Amino acid sequence: MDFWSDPLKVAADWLEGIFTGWGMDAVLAHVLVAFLGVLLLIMLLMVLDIFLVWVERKVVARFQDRLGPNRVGPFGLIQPFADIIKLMIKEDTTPAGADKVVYNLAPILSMASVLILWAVVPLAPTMFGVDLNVGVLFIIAAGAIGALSIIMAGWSSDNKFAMIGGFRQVAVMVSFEIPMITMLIVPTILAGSMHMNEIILRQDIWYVFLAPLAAVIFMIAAIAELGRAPFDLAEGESELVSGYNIEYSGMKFGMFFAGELLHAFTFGGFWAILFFGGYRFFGLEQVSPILAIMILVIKAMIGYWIIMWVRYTVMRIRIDQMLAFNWKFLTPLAFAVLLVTALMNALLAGAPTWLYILGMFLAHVVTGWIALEIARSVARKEREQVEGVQKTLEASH
Amino acid sequence: MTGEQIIFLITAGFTLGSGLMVVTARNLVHAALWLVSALFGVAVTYALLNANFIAVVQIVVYIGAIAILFIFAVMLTRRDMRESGPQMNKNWWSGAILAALVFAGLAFLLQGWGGFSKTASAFPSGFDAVGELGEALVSPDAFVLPFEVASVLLLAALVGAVYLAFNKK
Amino acid sequence: MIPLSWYLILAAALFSIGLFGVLVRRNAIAILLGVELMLNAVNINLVSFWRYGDVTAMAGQVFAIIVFAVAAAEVAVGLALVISVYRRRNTVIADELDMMKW
Amino acid sequence: MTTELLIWLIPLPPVLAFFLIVLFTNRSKALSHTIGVGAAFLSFLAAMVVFFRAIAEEHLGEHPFASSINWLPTGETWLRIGVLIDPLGAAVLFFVAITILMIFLYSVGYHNFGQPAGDHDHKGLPPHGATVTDEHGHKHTVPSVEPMYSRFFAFLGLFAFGMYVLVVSDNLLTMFVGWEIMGLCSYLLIGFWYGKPSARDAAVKAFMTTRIGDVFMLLGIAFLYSATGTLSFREIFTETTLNALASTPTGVLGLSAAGLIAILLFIGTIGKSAQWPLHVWLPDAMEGPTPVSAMIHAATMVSAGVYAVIRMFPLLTAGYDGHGLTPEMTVVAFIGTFTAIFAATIALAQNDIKRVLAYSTISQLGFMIAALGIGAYVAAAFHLITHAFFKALLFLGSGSVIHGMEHGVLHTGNHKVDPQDMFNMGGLRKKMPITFWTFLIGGFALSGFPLVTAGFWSKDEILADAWYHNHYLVFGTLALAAFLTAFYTMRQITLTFLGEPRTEEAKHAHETPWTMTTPLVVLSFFAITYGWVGIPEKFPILGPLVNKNWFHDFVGHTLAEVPKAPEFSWIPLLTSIVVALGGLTAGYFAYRNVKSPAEDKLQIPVLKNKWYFDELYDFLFVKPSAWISEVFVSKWMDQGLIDGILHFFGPATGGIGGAIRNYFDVPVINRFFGDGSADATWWVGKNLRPIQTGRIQQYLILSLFVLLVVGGLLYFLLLA
Repeated sequence: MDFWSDPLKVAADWLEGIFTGWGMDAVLAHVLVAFLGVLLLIMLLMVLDIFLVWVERKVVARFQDRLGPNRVGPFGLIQPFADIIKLMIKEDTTPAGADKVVYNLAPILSMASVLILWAVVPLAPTMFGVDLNVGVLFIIAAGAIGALSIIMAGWSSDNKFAMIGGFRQVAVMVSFEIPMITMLIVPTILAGSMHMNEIILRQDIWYVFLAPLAAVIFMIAAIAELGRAPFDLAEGESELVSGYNIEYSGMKFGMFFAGELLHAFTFGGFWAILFFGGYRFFGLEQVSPILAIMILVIKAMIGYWIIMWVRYTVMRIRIDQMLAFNWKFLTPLAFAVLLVTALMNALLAGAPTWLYILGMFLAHVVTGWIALEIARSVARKEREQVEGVQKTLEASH
Repeated sequence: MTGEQIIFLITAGFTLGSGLMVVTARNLVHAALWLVSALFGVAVTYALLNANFIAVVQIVVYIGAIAILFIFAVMLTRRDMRESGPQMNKNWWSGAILAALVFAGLAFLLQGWGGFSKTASAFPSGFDAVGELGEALVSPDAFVLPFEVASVLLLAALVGAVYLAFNKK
Repeated sequence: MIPLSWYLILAAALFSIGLFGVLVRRNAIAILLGVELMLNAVNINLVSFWRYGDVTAMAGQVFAIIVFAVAAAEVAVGLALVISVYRRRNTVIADELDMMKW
Repeated sequence: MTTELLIWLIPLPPVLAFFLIVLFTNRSKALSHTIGVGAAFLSFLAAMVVFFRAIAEEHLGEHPFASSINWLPTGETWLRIGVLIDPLGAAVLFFVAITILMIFLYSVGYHNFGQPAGDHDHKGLPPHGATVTDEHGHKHTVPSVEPMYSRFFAFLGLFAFGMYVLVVSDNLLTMFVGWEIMGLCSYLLIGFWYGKPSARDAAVKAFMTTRIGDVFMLLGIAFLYSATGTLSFREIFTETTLNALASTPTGVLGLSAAGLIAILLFIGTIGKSAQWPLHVWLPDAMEGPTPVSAMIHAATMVSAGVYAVIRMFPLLTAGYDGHGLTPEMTVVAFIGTFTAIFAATIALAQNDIKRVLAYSTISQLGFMIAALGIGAYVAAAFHLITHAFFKALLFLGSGSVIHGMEHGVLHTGNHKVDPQDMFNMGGLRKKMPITFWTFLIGGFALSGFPLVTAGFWSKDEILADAWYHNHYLVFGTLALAAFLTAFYTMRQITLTFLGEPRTEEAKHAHETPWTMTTPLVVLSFFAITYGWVGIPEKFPILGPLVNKNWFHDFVGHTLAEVPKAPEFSWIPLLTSIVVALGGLTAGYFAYRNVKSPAEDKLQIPVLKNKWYFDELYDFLFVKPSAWISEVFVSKWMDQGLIDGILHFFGPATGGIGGAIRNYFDVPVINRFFGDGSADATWWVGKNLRPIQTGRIQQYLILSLFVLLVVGGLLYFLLLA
């Protein structure tokens, strides 16, 4: 087998051969190799994570018309390593009233909930951890563990700010999970499968063109799930300070921080996989798996960049606005989109491809337009109400 | 003893240990977290039974929603956690005896059943359990009615819960 | 291979543990925790009967799903009740909620 | 859409309109009448499509449009209902659809749509007018809109539904259903202004009187069903069935089964079509709004009675060999002829413009019944249709006149003046030209003005039939009735329109709005032209022009054996021309200068009081039944006998009850069983109370314990 067409398989076979050659049991060797593979993936992700810190800082600097890190190394590239060293040598404090086991478990779970996501990410046509037949649901399941880690961190810190911050964050995560899971069903319907790899293979036309509204809603829900601006209410300088991770310092804080960054990047990746064809790009993925991985990473980066773009340009909103936005607008809209998609999919099942694409696209555009019109009229009414009150107040003076 | 059996035993031990901690932990938050680990063990059990969908749903529903809800509820009633007082009532010994009796009775009944030590048959080739489950849930010949009734029940329960917990001022 | 009996015994044990929690815990929320354990024990049974019976008959898994729905409903209503009681009586200890006697 | 399906759909829009208006749009007048008129228009369209498809069909008589469905299981067989359009049905459907649509349209104007609400109008009373102030500050009294406007259209819709059902039915049962729906609607509509005692009484009278006929009709239907096992026209009117019925004797008056059934059904018609002796309700029914009079009492409902007899014609003539009438036919002919002359005499002496028309209607219906009685099937159908057109026209015209007069009354403010009394009118031709000309056309058609009007052709055909079949008595009486008809018609026209206005109100009468005049014009068109479809083949000059008697040819094919057209004869033709022209001329000259009722020579009491029939019925039926109910049943039976018996039982039962109470109930039941068991329950409860701790977990433990014990025992004792 040619190494370049499937390097991982070749390497794994080679390693297994060596292990069995040492007289090891075949099953044990297989498990060991798989374990090594997972380790490799995690290492790569961690390295990527370090790189992401630099990307984030550099990008935010450009958004804010600054230069960003530029002292350590060329373009400040070595800056993250300096940060890590700083985090490592910082004193690792634990509050006196903290629940020690839970307190220490929380950052690990937080990081793990992100890393576990990569088990189902297809990196290249032949490279994936497991091709789970419920891969799409797995994303939500891992998110549940993330929510658990946050509530654990908030509770165990024995700090009111941390607890309130954790509560808020979890409330948002649980709420926005609903539109998100609903929008995950849209690619499932279109592809007719919950295998991640299958969804990619079926995307001869990117699903963003079939279901643009679903892609947008998924992105909004993902940003809320990540707890990033404009939905970053877990932290607030004047009210909660840093939120659930207020008592954490040193590398434990670093794990939360790195976990968040990697999480954002991962969701960029999922966005790319579910709506932008994953590793596919005009057949280039067939040339070499390396190329496929690069395509996926570039697409994920673009998604990540959009998340950052939103974060640094949109104002944050209050928690009541956010929850109202979710329950009164996004969730009903998500259900409507799901219904419309399922209906159109059934109606256009026998139609020619161009009609299918056009019908799907138009249905989404129309649904979105109607939703916006409804939202606009509601907003107008509310504004009139508020302004009316103000006017009567002014008149009474 | 095969690898699968080892994994099962570890999982079962983990699940039952966590379950015991759930009912004995003094700190209610700990009890809820132990519940999470017990439920996680159950999810692994489902995975061992090749029921992937059920396993993932177990994590999504139980850990993602129910456990979180429990923790919220514990914290909302925090004044009354009373870690100092006894966590079990006076009749704990009769409860323990009854639980043991129930287990003994169940075990006794089960070992007398013919299919007790059945082994699993292999899946038919090309069998798609998730697809079959989806078909069964929405097929009029199968379970669409119970499924819809369950969703209506869930909706009614959620509305009722909101109404109950709503702070009427 | 794992025989069916292992799963059934696991489920029975989990059920008994949950039952113990329901019978003896003083805190109402802890009682609900016990109920969750019992429901999960039932689900293990349902899924294992699916796996060890005719796998093409999906009744076991379907019922497991319905148990999920029922459990979610039970938790939502149960916890709402507990919170509501807590607001009025300022306690969640089951023994102290004994208004319904003679 | 197939014609059969379309026929099913014809009755549907009006009933939908009824429910829509009653349930939803009652508050909006504009919406209600839009729905009502729209529904009438939809039915009209469907009916016209069906009609034109029917006349385009070659052999409609042999193969009518028909479809039917199983409706009610009756034991092992089904009662089938269905629709049927044969030539007769098509012809009737044509005029029914047109007149119903016209009357709906007319009602919009008649109830003053668009006018302001009245100053002190009440529901259940006619509108009294509203005061408006124009831009110059002058106050005017103008007509006000009917307060129950929407309800009127709802009732009209239901009525139209009943009529369409009756026309399209292929069996007696659904026909009877339509018949009864119309009976109900006529009650509702006559009593529409239920605030007026006279309207209330008239509604009850109409309902009760027609009910007498309906009961007999139901008896006839039941008899027919038991004799033949079917109610479908097409199954009854087969030769074998009819022969069997005609040859089955019954014990009643020597009639055959066919004859008895025909008589029973005919009694229903007597009630519905207001034939003597059940004619008394129709003149009183003029209390209702005028569109109602036109709809119920001219165009549709009373025609339905005649239509029923025409439908049942094969039954009526079963056993008739063309020579010598059968007994049932004699009865029919006698009643028709007598009613025709009898009602015409009463009409001579009436002063109310609508009552004249009412008696005229009764008289004309008598013509049709008489025609059926002598076997002139086609002539009866022909006269039915032409009469529906010109009588609806006359009624609507009279409504227009009354409306115009009310305008004058509102202007002068003198509410004592009766706007319906013809002696208060005069000279209205200049005030209301459209009404005048259309009314004149209708009146001439009614009189049978030769050659141009529809009434001439149809009436002439009846007379010709009577002559041809040698029924000279019928012929003579009908000719006299026709003369009287022309006479009172001209009297009416002269008093109303000609001469000079006799009152201030008549001077200020006003032409009515377009919604009222349009139906007049449309109907007057048919009042003239419809006669031309039935010109006899042998008629001099005109006969060869039209080539054949189209109507006779078309409708005649409804019957299995096409009836022969009467031979042409100069005697009946000249008779009808002479009586029509003579009556008209005599009427004009007799009333040219009459100014007040006192000068009217014909106001003799016996005619004025309608031959005292109301008084007779009052004495014969109303008084005795009042006596029976008030004195005999109430005083003697109820209070005397039944109460007496009860007064004996009361104390006796009381005594027995007291004894049981004292010696059995109190000591045994109360003390021992009652108190004893209560004490026992109380004692047990007191001692078991500590178990009820109110603690859920203790309950659980207890119940689980019991479950385990019982379950274990059951398992080991029963299974092991």
